[in-house]
Amino acid sequence: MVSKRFIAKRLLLLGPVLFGVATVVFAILHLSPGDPAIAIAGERASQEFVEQVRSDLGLTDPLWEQYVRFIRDTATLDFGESYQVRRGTAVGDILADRLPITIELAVLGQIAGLLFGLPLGILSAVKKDTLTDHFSRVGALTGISVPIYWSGPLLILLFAQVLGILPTSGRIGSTYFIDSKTGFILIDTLLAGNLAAFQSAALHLVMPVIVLGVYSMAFISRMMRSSMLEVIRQDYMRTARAKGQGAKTTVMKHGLRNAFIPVITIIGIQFGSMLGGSVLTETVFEINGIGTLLVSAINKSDYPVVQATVLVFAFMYTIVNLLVDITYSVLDPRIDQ
Amino acid sequence: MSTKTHSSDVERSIVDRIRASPFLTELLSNRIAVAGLSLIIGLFAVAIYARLVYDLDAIIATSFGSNPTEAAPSAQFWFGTDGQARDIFPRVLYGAWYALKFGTATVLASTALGITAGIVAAYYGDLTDNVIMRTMDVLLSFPSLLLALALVTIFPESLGLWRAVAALTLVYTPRFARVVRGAALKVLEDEYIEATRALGATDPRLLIRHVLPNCLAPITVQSTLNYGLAIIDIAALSFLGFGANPGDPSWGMMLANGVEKGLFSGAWWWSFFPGLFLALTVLGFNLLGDGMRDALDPRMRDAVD
Amino acid sequence: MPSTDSAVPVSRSRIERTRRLVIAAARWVAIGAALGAAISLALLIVWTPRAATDTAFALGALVLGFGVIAWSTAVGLGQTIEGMKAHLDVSAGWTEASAREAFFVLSWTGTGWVVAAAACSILLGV
Amino acid sequence: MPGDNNQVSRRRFMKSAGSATVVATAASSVSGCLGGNGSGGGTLRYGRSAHSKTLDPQDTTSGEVSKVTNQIYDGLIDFQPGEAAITESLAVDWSMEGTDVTLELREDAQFDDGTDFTADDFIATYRRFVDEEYEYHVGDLSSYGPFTLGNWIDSVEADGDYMLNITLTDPYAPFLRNLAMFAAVVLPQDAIEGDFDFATNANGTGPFQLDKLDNSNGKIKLTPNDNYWGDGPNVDQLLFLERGQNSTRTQALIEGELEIIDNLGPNNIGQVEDSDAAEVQSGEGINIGYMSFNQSRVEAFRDSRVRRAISYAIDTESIVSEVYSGIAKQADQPCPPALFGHNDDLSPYPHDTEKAQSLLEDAGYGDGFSFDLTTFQNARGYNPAPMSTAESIRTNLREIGIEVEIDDRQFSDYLTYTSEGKHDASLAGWYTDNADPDNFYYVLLHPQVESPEGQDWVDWDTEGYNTSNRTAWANQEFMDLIEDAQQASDKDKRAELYHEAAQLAYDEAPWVYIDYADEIRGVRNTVNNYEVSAIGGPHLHLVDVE
Repeated sequence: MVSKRFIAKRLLLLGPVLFGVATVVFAILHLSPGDPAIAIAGERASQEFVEQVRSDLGLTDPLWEQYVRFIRDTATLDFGESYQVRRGTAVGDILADRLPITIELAVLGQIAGLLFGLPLGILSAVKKDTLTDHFSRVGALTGISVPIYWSGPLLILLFAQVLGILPTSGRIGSTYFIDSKTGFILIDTLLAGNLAAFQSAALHLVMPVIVLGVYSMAFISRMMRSSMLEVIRQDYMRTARAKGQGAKTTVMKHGLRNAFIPVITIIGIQFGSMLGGSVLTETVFEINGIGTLLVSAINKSDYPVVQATVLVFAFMYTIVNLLVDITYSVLDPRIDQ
Repeated sequence: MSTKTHSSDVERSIVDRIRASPFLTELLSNRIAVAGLSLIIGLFAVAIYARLVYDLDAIIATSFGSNPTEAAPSAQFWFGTDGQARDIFPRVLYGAWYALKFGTATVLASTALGITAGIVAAYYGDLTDNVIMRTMDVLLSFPSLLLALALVTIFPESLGLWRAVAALTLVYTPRFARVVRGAALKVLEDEYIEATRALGATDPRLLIRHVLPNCLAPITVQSTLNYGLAIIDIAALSFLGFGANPGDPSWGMMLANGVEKGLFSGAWWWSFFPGLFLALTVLGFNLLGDGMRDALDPRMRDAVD
Repeated sequence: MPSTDSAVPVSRSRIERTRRLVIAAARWVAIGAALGAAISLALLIVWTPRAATDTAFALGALVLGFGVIAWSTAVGLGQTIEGMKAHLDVSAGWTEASAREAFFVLSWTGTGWVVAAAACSILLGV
Repeated sequence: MPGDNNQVSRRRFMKSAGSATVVATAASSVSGCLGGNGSGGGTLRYGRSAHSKTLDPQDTTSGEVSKVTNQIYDGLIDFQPGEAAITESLAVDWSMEGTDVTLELREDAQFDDGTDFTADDFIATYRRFVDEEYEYHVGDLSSYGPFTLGNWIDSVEADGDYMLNITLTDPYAPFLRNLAMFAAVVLPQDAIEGDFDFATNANGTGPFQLDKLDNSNGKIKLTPNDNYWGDGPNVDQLLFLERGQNSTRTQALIEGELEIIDNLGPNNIGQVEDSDAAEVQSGEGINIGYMSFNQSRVEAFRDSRVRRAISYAIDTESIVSEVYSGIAKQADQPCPPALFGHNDDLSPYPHDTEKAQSLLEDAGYGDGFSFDLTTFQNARGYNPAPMSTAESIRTNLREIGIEVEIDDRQFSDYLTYTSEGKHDASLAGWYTDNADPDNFYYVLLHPQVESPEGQDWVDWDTEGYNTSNRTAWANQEFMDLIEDAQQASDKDKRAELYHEAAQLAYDEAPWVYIDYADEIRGVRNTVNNYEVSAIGGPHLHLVDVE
């Protein structure tokens, strides 16, 4: 089982991890071209005004001074103010708005992926080399081969424009103004007791979740299949079969638990690509999550937002991996922490 | 023993080896891999055909006046025309050449870097090994598209698609480095190398000569899978605005333009055909890669009776 | 080579170990500082002092940040990554101790580097 | 023929759009999407490409922000709906003599919170915007501060509660128009000097007041201001909704999720036209799209024959009719036709490859040359398809032996690059700030430094150079005309000077004049009294929804 000490150690290490990530992001941003001052000042600004903005932002200081200031502020959880997105607003507030949106999407996508990917992988393994197997494997491979930015718009065309049964984009119908308590729209609409709004939000989530889910389903079913095959191959399974139990029971009883273990690791890694995938999904479906925030901030050289967003990604990623490790050790007591 | 016999012996042994090669037989009996292979062969054929037959400048040039704008597919324009009145068909075919060109560049560059890193790590061992390989591990632990997005900003915009190639090369290198290092370590453990080493032959070229043949198969699988990934990721970066130049017959660019400008106003063909070719290409590489992995992995072969 | 072996409870050897660590760290900081200064000066040939020292600093920060991330990942995720790699069929002889050592080097080199670049920037009166 | 094929595609589309509308209506009635109309009120939903970054009119130059703040705040002066002319708002009468401006203010205006509007509110507004001595100075957030008021105003005095005396530093003809700009709207003194967050909150004398601001979904809800002094509003609520992509925004309009949309691309026009539920409304824009020759960088561009050759070679007619689908007019001079500074006697350079070739030969460039054309990637109002424009230019210029390399950039990077003068040539454009010809001629073509003896261009790095002039053109004759027109108070005199300047700019061709884009909106049939405004507005308080 997982010791408290193990968890504490891992949480403590978050500090250095985030320090490192912050440093790397800072370095990359300042190595890349792009001038936030001019982006802020706009096309009408005079040269002096741009200079003025540049010095107001502290961009005229030597880089090491900017770095020291940045690390000091970040250490006190002060991410500064955005240059572009609602300038003057703390980046922390913006992230608090945007983060739940992406988490909601990624979690639902992951759940959808698991729901379809696991059975598909098991089926494929049990019926290895049959037509079912070929179909599900090719299906899974097709799932990761079709780009989200092609399948997404085609889905919109079909379900929103031609059939008209699903909304095109966004998160909720335009007339609903739901107070953001948790930031998760499904929960907020329920808390507000507004079922019509909940329905609208749920309908808006269908297509993005499908698109993300297909992507993760493909990975999960592939992993599940090979993991399952390996377990089936193992000696004790042969022994179990020799003892005369039905093949099906054998598979279920002995196989599943062992086969799940590597798949759980995959979920951790997958969460990362879900976040990556959410950048594209959010762009296609016009969802103001953290992915679209990051892309627009990169385009506008909005340093504080890029820095904070990447830190948040790193934080989530580390935490998810910690959770995966805990689950892992619960499932597989052989691993001694 | 005459020379003749000797050479025919060699010939026979090569043929035998190919016949007996469990990898190739396995691969060719794997329907999924064969399907992938046919798709890719088709792609290469299309790419070469397009490269030989079409003139790039003519494909990029706008054709107002001579062609209709946004015309639906017809006998004259098989895939229709786009907003610049360009015939989409040759553009999509040429896109295959682009995909292969930039995909190949990405895969070759990351393979080369990966081989170098892997061999250097294995050869020098100790600290060098650790620094290189752990760096690779860390790079590997970032979501690849996000990492590419961060890296792509470092390169100047004027590089166009090469910018995406450069970023993705860095993203993919670790995968190759790991494979190569593993194989290299095995070779280093070989008694033969021990012996040559004892004789004072510490030339890294020696290592390359022995390591490369050994890890050719895993490198090929990795390259195949990364080929597909590279093509789809280059297109994704173009879609997000970090890539191709306007008018370039790159599938990602055509797709982005077609979705943005044509898809919902009825001109579905503008984005549909580039998207279809992109998806089929990536599918081809994924099918082949998957089949190869199966064929390579002895554990999978006798899994279930 | 600095040892980062952690299971030595005797206080005498702990002092000894700390001493060795500090010496090793100092060495890598010195090497990093040399690198940082050299790169700052090299870039001066083509760029203004400001651009040269800024770029040198950013490159050093890249090394430092990378080293720290990797060090903490190695310390914290050692076992996980090992397990993961075994299952993902890419196992490559990971050991926590060696990884820590590698990133010990990177981190301290990076530290020396950024400090040297900052010092150059001050000396050049940027 | 192109037209025929367009027809086919549009008809095909009509079919699917028709069925979509039916189902969408059914779906929305299920989820209760449609606002209740009937009791003279209803909901007006305005769809746009981007959400407001702030609600503070003094912290932005963004048109997206002004669309919303113009509903909540009033300026002293306003633009007439659909026209470039100015009209009364919080000021009911005014006069300008030399540097003295006197304004008589409205006595019946109140802010949302019920406090009365007085002259002191304007003074506080002015000081917050540009007076660094003022405790509540907003800081140098927007370059509009100096541009709108700061550069011109010497002092502002209140004469009682309802009279304002403004003294200018120099005679400046466009000044009253600056008072009508969105950035000069009046904020309440109490709020300025109190603890009021103008970025997320609002308190104005305008027809609407802020009800809800939802940044995570890009939505803003306004409700009528009961204290409003003028007519309207005629709806119960006004929503500003973000729909980033032109295609989905257009679709939402057709399906009845939005009443008005702006920023339509050329491809969306047909989509709206084919719909039974909505129509395209357009108005004459006050903007220009052009290609600038950077004379400081490229020697060939210093010869006006080369510039004219390129102007002849580029087929702007096709660009306007094909690339922009006819939502723009061909341009022929810096100032758009909506303004009095436009010279009607000029007509666009015709597409004439032979003439272009012979001009090039005269200039000694018969064998051609090559240059980079820097452009931004995403559509802007004056250039609905920048990449395609660049492609057309490349194709056209190849015909006369000039090789063009397209250098496309993200907008902010494009701005940095071109403002530093690193471009050979660039696609560029301008929307008016205050609908005065000065805003085109002086801002975009006057170098604002001395013209060197014997040449009509300046080095980009000249101290004080006006980098908004992306051409490095410094023609003394032109500069004199523009300076005189800026100071002259008589409108006819100004028009005459500008017409002369237009002729000169036409002959010398420092730009390739590409287009004046129309202002295009998609409007549902249920909307009445909506007028497309190229400047000011939108005047949504006059609109009603059936």
